[in-house]
Order: sequence, then C-alpha cells, then structure tokens
Amino acid sequence: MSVTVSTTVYEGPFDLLLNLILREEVELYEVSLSTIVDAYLAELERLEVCDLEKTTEFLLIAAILVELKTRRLLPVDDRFDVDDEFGLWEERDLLLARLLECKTFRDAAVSLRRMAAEAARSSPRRAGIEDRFLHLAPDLLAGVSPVDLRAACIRALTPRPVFHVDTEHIAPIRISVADAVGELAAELPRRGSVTFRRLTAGITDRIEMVVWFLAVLELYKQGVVEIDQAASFGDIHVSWRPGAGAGDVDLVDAYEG
Amino acid sequence: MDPEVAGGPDDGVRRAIEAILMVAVDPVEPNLLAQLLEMPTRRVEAVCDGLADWYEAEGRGFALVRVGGGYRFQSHPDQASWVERFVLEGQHSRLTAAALETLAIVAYKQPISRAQVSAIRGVDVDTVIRTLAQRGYIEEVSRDPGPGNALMFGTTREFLVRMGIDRLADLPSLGDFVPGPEVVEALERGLLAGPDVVDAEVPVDDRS
Amino acid sequence: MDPEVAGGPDDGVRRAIEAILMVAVDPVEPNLLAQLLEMPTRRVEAVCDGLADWYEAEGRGFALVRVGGGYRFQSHPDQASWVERFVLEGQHSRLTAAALETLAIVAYKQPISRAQVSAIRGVDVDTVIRTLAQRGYIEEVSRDPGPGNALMFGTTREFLVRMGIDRLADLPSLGDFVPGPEVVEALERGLLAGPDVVDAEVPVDDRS
Repeated sequence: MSVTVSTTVYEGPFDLLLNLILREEVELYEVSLSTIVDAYLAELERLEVCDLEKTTEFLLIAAILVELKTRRLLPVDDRFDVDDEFGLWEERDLLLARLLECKTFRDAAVSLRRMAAEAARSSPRRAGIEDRFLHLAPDLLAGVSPVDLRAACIRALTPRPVFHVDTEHIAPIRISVADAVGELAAELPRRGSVTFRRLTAGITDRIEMVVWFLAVLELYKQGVVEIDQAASFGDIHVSWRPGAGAGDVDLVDAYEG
Repeated sequence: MDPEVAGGPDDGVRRAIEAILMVAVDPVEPNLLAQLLEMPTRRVEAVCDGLADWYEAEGRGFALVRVGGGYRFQSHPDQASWVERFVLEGQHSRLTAAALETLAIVAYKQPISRAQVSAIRGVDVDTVIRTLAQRGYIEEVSRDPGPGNALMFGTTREFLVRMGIDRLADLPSLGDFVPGPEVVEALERGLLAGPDVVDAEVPVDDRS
Repeated sequence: MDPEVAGGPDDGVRRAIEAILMVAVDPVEPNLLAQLLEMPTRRVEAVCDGLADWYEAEGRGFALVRVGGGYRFQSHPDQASWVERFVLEGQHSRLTAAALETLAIVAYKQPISRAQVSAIRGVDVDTVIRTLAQRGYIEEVSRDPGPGNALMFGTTREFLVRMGIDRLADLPSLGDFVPGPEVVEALERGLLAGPDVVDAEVPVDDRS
C-alpha cells in the first residue's frame, strides 16, 4: 500500500501518525517507511534554508515509526523477555495517550479558529475620545524620562533571539536504505559474521544508524542473513547465511519497509 | 415600547453608557461603569444587556457586545462585507494550524510552561510561543515555583477579544473535544496490533 | 414609525452605514460611502441625515454628526459630563510598554512610516500611532518620496517639552547599540521604491 506523505498536510509529529492511523484501512505495519524518509529527504533538499521546526517534526515522526516498525519486524520467539514485553505495552499506552491528547487539542484548535473567524466578522469601535475632551486626558508621558525612552528604544530594536536548534542531527542523510543493502550484500559474505556495533562503528548520525539497521532487517527479511542477540541491549550479531550468495539479494530500488 | 428606548427609569444610565462606550477604545469593564455612574454593577450589566438586545431587535448595523471582560460597540457581524470594503488595511493575519494548536494548549492548560506545551505537541515550540506572545495572545503570567523556575504562560485579554468571548470560562469545554470511542478504538487498532499480527506477515520459515 | 428604523427601502443601506461609521476612526466623507455602497451621494446623505435625526429623536446617548466634511458617531453633547468622568478616571494614565516602545522608535528613527514601525515591532501599530498622534506626541512630518508616498511620522515640540529636553539631539545616545537585522531591513525598505527592488543595493541606515 502506498501512502503519500506530504509535509504540508500535518502539523506536529503526532499529527501524521494520527492521520495515517485514522485513515481506516492503514495498518501502521503497512505504512511505507521509505515513503516517509524519502519525503523527508526531498523536503530537506527543497528547503534551501531549513525550516528547522518542520524538519525536526519530520524527523521525530520518522523516528517513532521506525521504532514501532522495527519492533514488529523483529522476530518474537518464546524466549522473549517479560519485562521487555511489558515495557513495550506501557510505551504503546503512553503513545496512545499522547495521540489522544494531540487529537483533543487539534480539535480544540479547529474550534478556536472557528470562534476567531466568527469574532473577526465584527470590528471594534476605536475612534477614541473626541478632541474636545483631549485636554482632560492625563499626560501619558508623566514620569517617563529620556533615559526610559532610550531603554524602550533599545528593547524594541534589539535583535530578536535567534531560534537555535542543534542541526547536527538533521544533517541530510548521505546513504539510502537501498545503498546500505547493496553495500552489506557486497561486504557481508566476505566477513561472515559481524556485530551490528562493529558494522556501524564510526557512525554517529542516528538516522544513518537507523538506515543501516533497516538494511540489515531487509536482508533478514530476504533470508540471507541471520540475526542473533544474546541478551537485551547486548550486541546484535549479523551473520551471512552459509550458502546464500550476494546475487540472491534483491537490491531494493526503493525500500518499502 | 421597550423601556430602554426612552423615558424609562434607567434612561439616564442608558444614555451615559452609550456615550462612554462610543469614546472608549477598549472594552469597558462593568465595574468601571458602575463606579463612574455610582450604581451597583448588576444594574449596569442589566442596562447594557438590555441595550444589546434592543440594538439587535431593532436591526441596527452595529452591536453592543460583552467581550474580554467588558462592553464595547462593534460592527454587526452580518455587515462584515461592507466593513471589509471600508477597512482597506489588512485584517489580522491568520494563525497557522501549529500556532492555533499551541494556543489551544495554553488556553486550556494555563498556566503552562514552554516545556510542558512542547511535551504535548511533541515538538519544539519556542518560535510559535514567541509569535503568539508577540501577537499579544499569550503572555508570561508567573514562574513555576518548582525547580528551574520555568516561565509559565497564559492567555491575554486580547485573546479573549479575538475569540469574541468574555472570559475563559466561555471557551467550549475541553471535554467536548476528547475523541470518541471509535477514534480511540481506531488508534488502538493502529498502534496496538500485537506480535501475533506481525508474526503472520514475517517470513518465519526463513529464520532457519 | 420612522422609515429608518427597520424594513424600509433603505434598510440595507442604513445598516451598512451604521456598521462603517461605527468602526471608522475619522469622519467618513459621503462621497466615499456612496462609492462603497454604489449609490448616489445624495441618497447616502439622505440616509445619514435621517439616521442622525432618528438617534436624536430616540434620545440616544450618542449622535451622528457631519463634521470636517464627513459623518461620524460621537458622544452626545449633553452626556459630556459622563464622558469627562470617564476620560479622567477610566483611561489608562500611563503609556503601555508597547506604546512607549513605538514612541521611542519614532523618536530615534524619525522620519519613519507606520509600516516601518509595524515591521520593526512585528505587530499592527495603527491604534498606538493614533493615540500618540492624538496626544500630540508625534505628528505627520513628511511623505515618503518613493511610490506609495507613505506618511512619515516624527516627534512634536510637545514631546520635547514633556521629555524636558530642548531638541532631539538631547536624547541620550544609543551609543554603539546594534539593532537587529529585521530592524535594519525595515528601515531600508521604507526608502525603496517597491518590494521588487533589490535590498542589497541600498546603503545601510547610518543614523543609528
């Protein structure tokens, strides 16, 4: 199923998720992650000057989806950790609560917009007092000194604080999932088994890390690698399945998560 | 004939109020009117409400409304198209959906800190908060007594005026917006699909 | 009953005029009303005069008068004592922080247009500019030579008197204070022909 994601159709990170889920037949599992990542990258390209707020929102939603999807893609066997499972449910409930809250305020905002539009149909009287009463009006500058005026001027002309966000984490992604799959297919048969940690040593960019992780999952889906994690938070061992050739790998054109 | 029209017991009060509201720039609080006219606030309110009803019944092109804690004259909403022709200067620029959502959160949860708004919206709200403050819809109202002493924001009188309401209590109840069971269910279905569902779709056989 | 009250042939016109005059800040010329309402000036005048008579006959606390070439609502002369009380007791007796900042910008950056002040302050300043002008602190001093011929404002002699200084040069210097880029841009823009003109070619304001 293809879901078109446009950054202009949502406001706030949970909005996208809301839209996707509430569009009835869309299962989160079926939402194409690559569509979202691609849209994000395209948006970054398009925005010569980054709209940081928008890109950050985008990143956040992408991260949430990645997290949820990876959880579902990961094999669940009978050795699953009860605590992990419990934590997962707890996290889902939290997310659900947040989504409900988000929806509540989104609807409240729609209502505010309607109220404001209705109120804007009337304009207030603001002609003020007639000239004949002006002499009665108190001197508004009583107690204001030239120094106060200077302070007010500086206050008004001071550069507005620049909205600063650490842009490191939203640097454009250099590698696509398809690229990573290709590289892994070329590299892994030679190396046999390697930990994910080692595989991604030197990568500090979280999104790039996610890209590599998705690539590994893709290979796992295709049945050419095995994944093994001995303990929670322990190293993930990725091993090329004996007998599988690099040629068996379907070099995804566009990753369809 | 309506007692507000002429000669009634409140006739002098009515005329004074009409004159004062005609020169006022901001909504005039009933308390102030009561103080100036030396009479109970309740009587002032009764006269004002009577006047408002009378203008409406008479089909005047203007209205007397209670907004932002006071009374004011304004053009009648159904004359909006004529007033727009006359007022050439641009109307208030519209708020973005993001700004409105933030505004809704501040309105219903005030006093609230930037970080708290941020937590609900899931994004950094610094820019939006600054825009809203600059437009005069919200302002710093206090400091969080807890650690960090975060600035707490609340809505302004300007906000009430822009929403066309008299006080915060006139906002629709937040409960009206809590999603219905069908939405909750849809969200649950979307989010909580358990491992069972997933299992069926993952190529289990290939796990060796 | 008077034909202006309701349902008469001019009812729609009457309501539109009431609405427009209610929001107008200055007297509105009958020509302008005629143009907006797409009807002969004489008919507009007839409706306005009819309205004025009717308010008077009804004993409203306000009046519709023809003054300075146009029509406007104002408080009824016989309510002057109440309005005086309101002006003396009800008005804010100090400038708001926002108004003071606007005055300061005009004082230090004059001559400056309303649009420039608005761009610097990030909000609509019409009402504040009007209040400051009405109080005699600022006035129109020239017109922007560029297209649009925006009115340029400066401070008055009255302002100097209130500040207790002899001339503008006596205002304390802003020193080496550097204004924000949006301020520089706003000041530059006013000197330009139009929005199409490239900003980069305009010399930076050297007055500050």
